[in-house]
Amino acid sequence: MKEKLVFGNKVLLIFFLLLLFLFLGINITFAQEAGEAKASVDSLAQAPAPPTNVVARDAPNDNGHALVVTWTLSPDDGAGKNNVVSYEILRSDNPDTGFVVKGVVALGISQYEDKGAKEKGDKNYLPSHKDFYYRVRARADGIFSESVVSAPAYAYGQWFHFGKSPIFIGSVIFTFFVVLFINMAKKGKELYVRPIAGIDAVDEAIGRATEMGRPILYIVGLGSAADLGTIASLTILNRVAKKVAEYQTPILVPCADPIVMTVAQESVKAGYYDAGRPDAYKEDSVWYITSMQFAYVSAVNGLMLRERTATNIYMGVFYAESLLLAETGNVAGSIQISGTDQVAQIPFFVAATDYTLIGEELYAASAYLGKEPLLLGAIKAQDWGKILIMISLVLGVLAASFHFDFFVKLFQVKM
Amino acid sequence: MSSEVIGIWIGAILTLGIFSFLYKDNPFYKFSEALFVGISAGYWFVVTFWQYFVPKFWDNLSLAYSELLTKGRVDYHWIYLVGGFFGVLMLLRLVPKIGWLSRWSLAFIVGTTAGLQFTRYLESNGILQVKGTIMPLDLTYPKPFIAHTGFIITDILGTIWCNLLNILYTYSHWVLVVGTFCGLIYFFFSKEHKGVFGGAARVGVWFLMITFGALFGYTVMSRMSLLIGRMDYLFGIWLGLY
Amino acid sequence: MSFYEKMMTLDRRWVYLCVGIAVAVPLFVPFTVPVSVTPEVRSVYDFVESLKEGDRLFIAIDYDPTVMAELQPMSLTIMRQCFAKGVKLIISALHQNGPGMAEQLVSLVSKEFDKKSGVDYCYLGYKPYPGLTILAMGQNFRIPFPQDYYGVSLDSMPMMQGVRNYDQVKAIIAMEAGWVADSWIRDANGRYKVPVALGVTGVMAADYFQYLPSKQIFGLMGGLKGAAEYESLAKQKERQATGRMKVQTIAHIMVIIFIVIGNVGFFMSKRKK
Amino acid sequence: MRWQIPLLIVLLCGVVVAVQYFVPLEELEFIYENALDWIIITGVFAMMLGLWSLFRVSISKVQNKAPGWGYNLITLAGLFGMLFLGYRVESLAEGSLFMKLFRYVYIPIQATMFSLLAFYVASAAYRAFRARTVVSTILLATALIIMLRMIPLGFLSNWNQVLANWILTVPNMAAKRAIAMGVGLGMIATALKIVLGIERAYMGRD
Repeated sequence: MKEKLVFGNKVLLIFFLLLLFLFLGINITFAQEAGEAKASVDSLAQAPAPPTNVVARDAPNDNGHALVVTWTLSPDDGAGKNNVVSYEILRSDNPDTGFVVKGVVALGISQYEDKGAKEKGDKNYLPSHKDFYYRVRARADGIFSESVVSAPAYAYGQWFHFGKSPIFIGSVIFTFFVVLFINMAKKGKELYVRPIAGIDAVDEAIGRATEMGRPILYIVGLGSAADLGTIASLTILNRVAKKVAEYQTPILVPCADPIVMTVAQESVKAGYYDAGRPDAYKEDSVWYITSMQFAYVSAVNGLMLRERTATNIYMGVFYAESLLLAETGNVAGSIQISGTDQVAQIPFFVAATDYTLIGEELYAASAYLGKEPLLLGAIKAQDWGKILIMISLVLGVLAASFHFDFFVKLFQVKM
Repeated sequence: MSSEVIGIWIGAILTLGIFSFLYKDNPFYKFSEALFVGISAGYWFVVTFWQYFVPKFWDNLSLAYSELLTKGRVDYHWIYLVGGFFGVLMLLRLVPKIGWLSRWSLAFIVGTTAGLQFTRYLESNGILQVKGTIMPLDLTYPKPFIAHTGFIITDILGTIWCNLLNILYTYSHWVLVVGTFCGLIYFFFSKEHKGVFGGAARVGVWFLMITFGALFGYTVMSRMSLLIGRMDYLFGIWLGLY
Repeated sequence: MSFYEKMMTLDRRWVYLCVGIAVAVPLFVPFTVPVSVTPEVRSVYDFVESLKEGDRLFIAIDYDPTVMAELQPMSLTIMRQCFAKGVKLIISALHQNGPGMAEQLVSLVSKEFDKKSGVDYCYLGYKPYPGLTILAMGQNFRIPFPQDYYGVSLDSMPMMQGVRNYDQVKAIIAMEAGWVADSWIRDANGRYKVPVALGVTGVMAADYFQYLPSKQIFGLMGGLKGAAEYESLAKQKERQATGRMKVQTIAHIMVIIFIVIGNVGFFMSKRKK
Repeated sequence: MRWQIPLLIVLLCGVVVAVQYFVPLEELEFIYENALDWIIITGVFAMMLGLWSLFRVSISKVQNKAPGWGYNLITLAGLFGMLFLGYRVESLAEGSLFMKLFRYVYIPIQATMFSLLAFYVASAAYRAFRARTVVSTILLATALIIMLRMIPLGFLSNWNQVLANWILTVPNMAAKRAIAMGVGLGMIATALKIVLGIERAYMGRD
């Protein structure tokens, strides 16, 4: 197989540039003239003054099934008679009749997002491109007064979610880093990556298992193929399988997810293939037990003691079972190497295994073990991502200390 | 004897079977384990079949089919066939000659989730964490409750201790920012941990260790609660001792 | 192998055995472990103790059965303490899955003390939008709750005569499993200036200490430990949390003892070399 | 063909889903939501592969009379027993034999496996928490401070509580953030490598 990118980097850059233009080219402003809201005074004596200036407009950054209603607070909200408790928002598709309460907000709030369902069958369905009218009620203790009807407004979908701009910019920058460093790696530039203790131990541990003539146990964790930690683990498994094939040591990979099992089979098979011993691969060395957490653990624990595995490697996504596995491996006297991106489980791996890859080290390991320039390029991109984060932190903290809050706003994500 | 009583007895015996593993691996444990694996795999398959496969795949397709029969129109529910298509490709693994077609399914699952996770984690683990850490380096963090709680400050030791806690709380924002920064340096792979850089990475490790110790200590309580629950089952529900 | 080296390399089965004993034995042997009472729990207790007959207290039961083990003992103890003193209670349950559980609790305790609904206590029940409900009650309890949980009009209740809003209750003690706690602090205390104390789950406790020094809450009970502290102050007969806490304390002591044994062995055998 | 098509699928799926995150249009949302359903359906099909694997490994042990083959027989009995009892949707209702097996066999074993952690937490703490180096001393000290909260020490408990709260809200938070950012970078780099077709060990070789 040729190690060649199927799609050139230039194509990708152009693609992202196009997206960027799309994002800049869209006109975002859309406002509607507010209908003149006249205060209609309720006949009851204690009623609060009604809210005024009721304006409805399309909700931004959505799929076109929501409207935003704003109003000016009743003069009796927190002042005047000071008896407003809440506001009720009413909607109708007819300016004269058929108004129904769609939502309630507390006093002091002058905005409401009327979010409808997008499914036609839903009773809360709010169609796109259809005019709606709004009224807002100020409610006091057992009594209320209503604003005049707003001007019509309709909902429609947007082409870009501007609230997510920081994430968009972040992804463009990071993608640029990855493409850049991978290109540099392809051109043959040496990329230095510092030694990581847990990763170097993998070789040694495989060697020990070979000397003892006992199998190696590799646990991919409880994650599914949708978890990136599991994918990283499967890449590590590929490199481990290659070494294992070279040393001719048996490897056992019990799995807790059928899809992960099939991927693990491919991964191990590929390792044997890379080592030039495709015929030594045994299909039954990667098998499925069960997807239920503790049943899986009970079986693996039994396996460790009965097969007397010399080396246990735990890489990927782990939950409460981490310590159950690691302690049993300890009882069996195996050398244990672990790595997970689950913060809550790292302490138990640190306490009970010989080496632990902490968080990002798991992802670095998948590239580092193979020493493939393309994958090492990604580690460089991660480091540049960190540099960028650290610069933002320093600048942001300084700005915040001098009370310039614009910097925090750069990172403001609105959903 | 009611089925409930039999059930409790079975549960209790199996509970003891699992506990016996603490002493050493033995046939009693092996039996419980084998049964556990079989039952859990079967249970999981049945539940997934009825709760996902039937409503998501079967029901949607039969709806599409009945629409076709009764109204003669092709409605969008046929789109669920795509899922079935990838599913069947997956099963082709069992046929060695065309087993490579299952790669399409893997490609679909891994590709889709990679695209999904890319933006999700960029937001939750990147942008939002940075935003959370950007804070003014002022000293207004809520002070400890020494004044509030009426600590007895009678001796020198007490005074020192109170002042120490006060300092810790006063510089909370500094510690947070420095800790996050040094932690990031620890995860830096392009440079060896030497000199000033190595020193910062070392501080980062200290912070990591504080977190791991705290998490470990914090978890002990919930793990003990689990054991108390099992003891309740054995002594209370099964033997009825209290 | 020297004695100290043995201390370092105890067979794990001894550890298991000791943990098993530490958890099992306290379940049978009646003894008490002293609970050191923190000031934030004591201030809740002192406040409730200072109430006089006929005073009104508001109790919010905003949790569901999943966190009963931690929060129910607090609710139970405080309600008993109040009923014993003749304090009248107004009780709400603003967690979606909580009202049924809260009703059971209320009827259990009221039967014990032979208290009557509408005379000695008023169980309001549940309304959606907790934040809004809390604000509205600041104006008048009757806005969100014209009737109580059982459908009886608030106006017809003897104990609710002249009781309009938070102004007529001495304080709010809220048992919380989530963000509604913020609403009590921000809306009830912040806007209507009624004293608020919280009982929260163990995991939440650390987040709410910050409201103590600013007096936004006048007391805080955190998790099983907070409940056990309150029970030890109230000295009632039934102490659910204390029983559990006792086991936890012994188990934690056991773990710490083993850590100490390991370290003593480590240092002493190092010194010998 | 064997390589181009899967890599094209990866690229297409990855880009469409990532773009969908930024483009709230209904049409893209529709594709996205369906794609999630397709993954679930594919997963259910894959389940049969899992069961086949478990079945084959167990049955080959029974056939070869491998050591402990009797236990494999028990596993198979449990598996097929559950499959047989769960043949109709009513089996999932409370009170069926299927649910009774779940309740009286599965639940107790599951809870007991989980509770073994109480023992393991103690033995791991005993073995690992030694004040060998500065780093391991820090680990030991914080664990002790947090655990001591549960033990009555008179007025010392109050001080310890204040210190523990600080540890949980300040340094703990700092390190968690650093880990989260690192993991996030690793994850998005992995996702990119997958979508760009650089990372493809998961697809095996020919």
